[in-house]
Amino acid sequence: MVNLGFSIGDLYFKNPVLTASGTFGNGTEFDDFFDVSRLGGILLKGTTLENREGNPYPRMAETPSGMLNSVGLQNKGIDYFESEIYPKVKNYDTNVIVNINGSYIDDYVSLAERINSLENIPAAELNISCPNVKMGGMAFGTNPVSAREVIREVRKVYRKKLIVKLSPNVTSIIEFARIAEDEGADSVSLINTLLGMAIDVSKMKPSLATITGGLSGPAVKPVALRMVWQVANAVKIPVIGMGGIMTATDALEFMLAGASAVQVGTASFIDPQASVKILEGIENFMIQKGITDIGEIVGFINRKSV
Amino acid sequence: MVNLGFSIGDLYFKNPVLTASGTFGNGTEFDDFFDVSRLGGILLKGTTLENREGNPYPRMAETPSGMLNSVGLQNKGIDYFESEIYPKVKNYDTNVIVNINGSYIDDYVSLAERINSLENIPAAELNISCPNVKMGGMAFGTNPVSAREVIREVRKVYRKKLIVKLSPNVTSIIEFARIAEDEGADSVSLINTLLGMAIDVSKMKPSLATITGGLSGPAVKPVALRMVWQVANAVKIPVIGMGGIMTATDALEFMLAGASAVQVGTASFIDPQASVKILEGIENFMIQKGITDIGEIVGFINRKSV
Amino acid sequence: MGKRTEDLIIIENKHLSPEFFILELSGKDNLADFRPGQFVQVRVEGSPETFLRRPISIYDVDFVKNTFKLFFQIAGKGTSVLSKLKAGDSLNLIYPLGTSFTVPEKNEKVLLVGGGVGIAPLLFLGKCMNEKGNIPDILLGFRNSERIVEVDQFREAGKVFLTTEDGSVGEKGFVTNHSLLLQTKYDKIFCCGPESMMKSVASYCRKNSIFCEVSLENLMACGFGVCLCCVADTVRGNLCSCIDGPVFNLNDLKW
Amino acid sequence: MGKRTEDLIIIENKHLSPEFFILELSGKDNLADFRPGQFVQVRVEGSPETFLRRPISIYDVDFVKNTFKLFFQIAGKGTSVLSKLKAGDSLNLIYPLGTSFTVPEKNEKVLLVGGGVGIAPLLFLGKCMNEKGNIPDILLGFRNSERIVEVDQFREAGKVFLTTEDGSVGEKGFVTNHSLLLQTKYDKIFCCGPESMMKSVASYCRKNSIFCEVSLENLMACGFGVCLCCVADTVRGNLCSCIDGPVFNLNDLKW
Ligand SMILES: Cc1cc2nc3c(=O)[nH]c(=O)nc-3n(C[C@H](O)[C@H](O)[C@H](O)COP(=O)(O)OP(=O)(O)OC[C@H]3O[C@@H](n4cnc5c(N)ncnc54)[C@H](O)[C@@H]3O)c2cc1C
Ligand SMILES: Cc1cc2nc3c(=O)[nH]c(=O)nc-3n(C[C@H](O)[C@H](O)[C@H](O)COP(=O)(O)OP(=O)(O)OC[C@H]3O[C@@H](n4cnc5c(N)ncnc54)[C@H](O)[C@@H]3O)c2cc1C
Ligand SMILES: Cc1cc2nc3c(=O)[nH]c(=O)nc-3n(C[C@H](O)[C@H](O)[C@H](O)COP(=O)(O)O)c2cc1C
Ligand SMILES: Cc1cc2nc3c(=O)[nH]c(=O)nc-3n(C[C@H](O)[C@H](O)[C@H](O)COP(=O)(O)O)c2cc1C
Ligand code: FES
Ligand code: FES
Repeated sequence: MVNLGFSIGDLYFKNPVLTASGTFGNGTEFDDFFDVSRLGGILLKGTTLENREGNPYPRMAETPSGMLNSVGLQNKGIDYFESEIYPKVKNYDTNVIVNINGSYIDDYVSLAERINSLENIPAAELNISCPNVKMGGMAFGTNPVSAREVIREVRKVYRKKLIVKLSPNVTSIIEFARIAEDEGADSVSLINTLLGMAIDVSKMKPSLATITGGLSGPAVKPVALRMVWQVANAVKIPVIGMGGIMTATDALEFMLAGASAVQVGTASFIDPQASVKILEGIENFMIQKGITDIGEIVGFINRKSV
Repeated sequence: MVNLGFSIGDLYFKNPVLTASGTFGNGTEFDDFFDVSRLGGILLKGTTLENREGNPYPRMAETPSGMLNSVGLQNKGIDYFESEIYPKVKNYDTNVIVNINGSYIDDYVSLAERINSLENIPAAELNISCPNVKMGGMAFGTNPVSAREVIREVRKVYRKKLIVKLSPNVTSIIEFARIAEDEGADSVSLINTLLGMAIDVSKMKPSLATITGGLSGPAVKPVALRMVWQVANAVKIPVIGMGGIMTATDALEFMLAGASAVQVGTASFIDPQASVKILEGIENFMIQKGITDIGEIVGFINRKSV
Repeated sequence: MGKRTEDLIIIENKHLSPEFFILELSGKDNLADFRPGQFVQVRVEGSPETFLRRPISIYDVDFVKNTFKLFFQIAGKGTSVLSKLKAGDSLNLIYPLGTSFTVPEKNEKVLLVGGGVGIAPLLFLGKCMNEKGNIPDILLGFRNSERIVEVDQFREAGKVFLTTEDGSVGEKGFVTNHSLLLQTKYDKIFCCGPESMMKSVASYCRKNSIFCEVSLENLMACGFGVCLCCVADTVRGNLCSCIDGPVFNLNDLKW
Repeated sequence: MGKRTEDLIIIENKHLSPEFFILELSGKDNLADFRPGQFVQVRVEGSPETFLRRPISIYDVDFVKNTFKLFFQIAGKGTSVLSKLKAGDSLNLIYPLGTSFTVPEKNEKVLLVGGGVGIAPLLFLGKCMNEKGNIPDILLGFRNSERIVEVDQFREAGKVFLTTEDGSVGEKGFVTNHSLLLQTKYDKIFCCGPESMMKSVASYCRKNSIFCEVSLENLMACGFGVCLCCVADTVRGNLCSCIDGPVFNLNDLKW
């Protein structure tokens, strides 16, 4: 049998296929389609302290090999999460990770404290890269000073594994990955969506109510892969790669470039079983190539003179 | 009849459809396919002072709705251009524009001086955004200090219309557009390619000899459109939009967002007549909508409360 | 059974007109859990322009043959590819999705109002009512006589009235101007069609305090409640039209 | 006539094996300008994975019927979609593209060497030679007996010799090990196939000072000389294999 496991510090993941926040609901929506516990981990939808209604409709536009969304972190807030969602997800036999968001640093900190005390949430993903909110979000993730500050403050209170989710809308993503590492993050995940836009030409107006939105799907894969490769060569903490992964081959591209694990996002909209099929595909690839440990794949192109 | 013309300063373009540098050869390659003089302008392939062999093969990878290239400015240099290419293109009845490149500021300046003296080249596009060269290129276009410097020095010697081609691989493209405007550029064009990467999983190695390359095609359109919209709202000089334009509808998206003109790039590889079909499509759209002047379309979504 | 994703075989693709089509699909599992108003998410293969699935209502279900139908109109690239599929081809679906109409009881006076391709979810609703012994009035609006389709099917489920925008068949004008609404006092109205039509039916129902359910056609990415793209603005905040809808009670909408 | 882009009608799509196909296309204009070694750029419709065109050699031309053929192997998504096309479907092409083989004169002793699907451009070359009264030897290499195709066509153009990697038909091993090359001293060798095969033929020719032209299969984006993606490393620097090739004289290559 092949070994698919990897670790972030002392947190073990049984395999490297996770789901991307905001594309996997609370996991329970997938119960009809497959056994969610088979995955290495699941990232729940972006959570904030308070209830949020998100942005006005329309929030979605299809683009060539991708989509734009401007959901804007709609969620019912941490109280609701604790009382209604946590009880349902805490018994999944996989790492259940909360994606935390805020408008101010204090919001992130308070939220991190709350998540910290939830026994069955072994890690939090600090989202400083949401392009769809007026305050916070990407503003933190595209400014090195505020990025450092929010990571530092959250790190002070959050004692479990801290994953920092990076924005691709920057000149040098390496800079931000290094800041996360410096400030004690246990891992970085990338990429969040690229800021994009679409116009409905027949109506002569923007397709999204917010005009701009976040681009995801296969269209972004080459950019995401490049960034993951850059970051994997710049930091020592594990890198979680995502952006347009639809198939096992896509996932393997990210791992060959240096990602220890991947997140499957938009693909789940098109095929709810995409993540578990990707997991199976990775396993098959390893069997075919006679690779027994997934670690041999991670960063392969950086080790070999290829 | 509809009016399709626009101007950059006192340089008139009979219509807003141009071709993107590096995707249209020297124009002459298209003579078999259509009358190149029908276009508003053509941008010839990236030119440098000296002969350049570009990067090693493989230089291309297909990606979802797009492609990566790492050509690296292969060209025969300005001497060859003057003696062999210029005589062939100078009589096109359209604006023939040279895309100028260098490793050092002096290269750009010397090249600009040479181009300046070519009577039938009414404009130059200053490429500070090529992601595929080790020196110069994108390094200028992603650093505000060196961007300013190279534009300033070229502006000192170049007396015709100067278009600055911006890199999308930055946190704020507005910053660079403003620098160009400040330093006396007559127009900005955007976007050049997004830095991307692909891996051949079966061979377990990068698809491109240079590992990273520039992403173009429909995949980048939402990002390009967003940037054009941002820049058009930030500067007063005309904005030339490009990135993934395949159809007239795509071109109209850019114009509605604020582009005075567009450049057609990768589309010409798939359909050599793409540019002229886009021109016809824009004309048809105007007739259908009863729009008599193309200027009514430019930036429409920014004027109306939509 | 719950939501499932499956490749189903096409039994027939009936061309009603250059614009309208009916795809009949062979069910795999039992279809007993299908409810009127629910929809399926269709994967369109072979089109570079359709990255996401396309939502289509369940038009008709044959529980005996274990087949069901989708009634659709060519709106763009996706539906145009669907229109070219042939018997024997397979189609990947996620189904059944969304909320359903509240099937009225026997002695309620009910009107079903459909406009254009929006008539789709109403046939199955009508048939479910018939099973309870209720025969609804059915008011169908079309742009013009050439676009009138499937009326005979609806006649089997209830008493059909027609309007066309140009008056070529039935009463002229929009459905809400139909004389039926002046003559009859309905207990319940169920409606699906263009938003402008649904909104005018809605305001008629509000004014006359009539129970009303509408089926929204918001843009969807996933169709099963995970992307939050398809929200409708309701009195309970933004709700997903794919799981809290597409059928909404008018009282819940901020219309 | 020059390069042109056109929709051509498929007359036949012949399935030679699960892997190999021959598409016959009806020419629009006169095909008199087609030269052996040239290729076409095929637009693959209906596949989200094929954004760029696919280069395929001109396999055979019938100047009387004004038709021509493409011989291809399923290598991935694009060729797999091509394999499903039917008579009557249309295919958009840019053609004719690239350089051609230098057709030898009557009394030159010539060998054509092809491997796998790389035999494609050699049939037309053989036929052009026949017209000059020259009958070449033709050495074709295949992986195994199941992959042997089109040999009868080649027999019409010259004397055919076969090799298979497993020795199931013809001589065992690679083409360059064939006894023919020991027995006969050729004036010219023309070659197309996998790069490793072409390189060993090339080194044989260099050693024996034999005129040699090879047809490269570099990755292409445009196919008509504007993207500069398809370069071959030559003694004159990087040259485009779509306009300065695909046929190169060995002396020009840095092999
Ligand atoms: C719950 C629900 C049930 C539906 N039932 C039916 C049905 O039974 N029969 C039928 O013909 N149509 C139905 N629709 C509409 C159908 O989904 C769209 O017509 C279809 O997605 C258009 O796809 P396309 O690729 O052909 O067009 P596109 O090229 O994508 O777009 C053409 C036009 O259709 C609109 N459109 C695109 N995607 C959607 C979408 N996901 N939802 C709504 N509008 C869209 C676009 O705004 C555009 O104006 C339903 C929609 C929903 C949300
Ligand atoms: C001048 C020229 C003439 C050719 N003539 C023929 C011919 O007559 N018959 C034939 O079957 N094939 C021919 N080929 C190869 C053919 O172009 C590729 O097999 C085809 O493009 C693969 O496309 P795909 O979508 O099926 O495979 P993909 O899924 O794109 O790729 C599958 C494999 O094919 C390779 N490939 C992809 N694109 C190209 C390309 N543009 N050129 C070369 N290899 C590629 C990939 O590296 C990959 O290993 C020729 C290539 C060139 C450059
Ligand atoms: C509809 C939608 C909602 C998203 N919401 C969140 C979110 O709440 N938090 C977050 O960190 N990322 C969010 N993302 C970004 C994804 O997690 C992921 O980073 C991105 O989509 C790229 O991966 P993909 O191309 O595989 O989808 C969202 C993406 C989409 C498409
Ligand atoms: C093969 C190739 C070569 C290119 N060479 C140049 C170049 O020499 N100079 C330049 O400014 N841009 C160059 N570009 C970038 C294009 O001009 C254009 O900015 C980019 O491709 C985005 O537009 P598109 O998506 O329409 O192709 C090149 C692009 C491609 C695909
Ligand atoms: S379409 Fe995704 S939540 Fe409704
Ligand atoms: S394929 Fe574009 S130059 Fe050869």
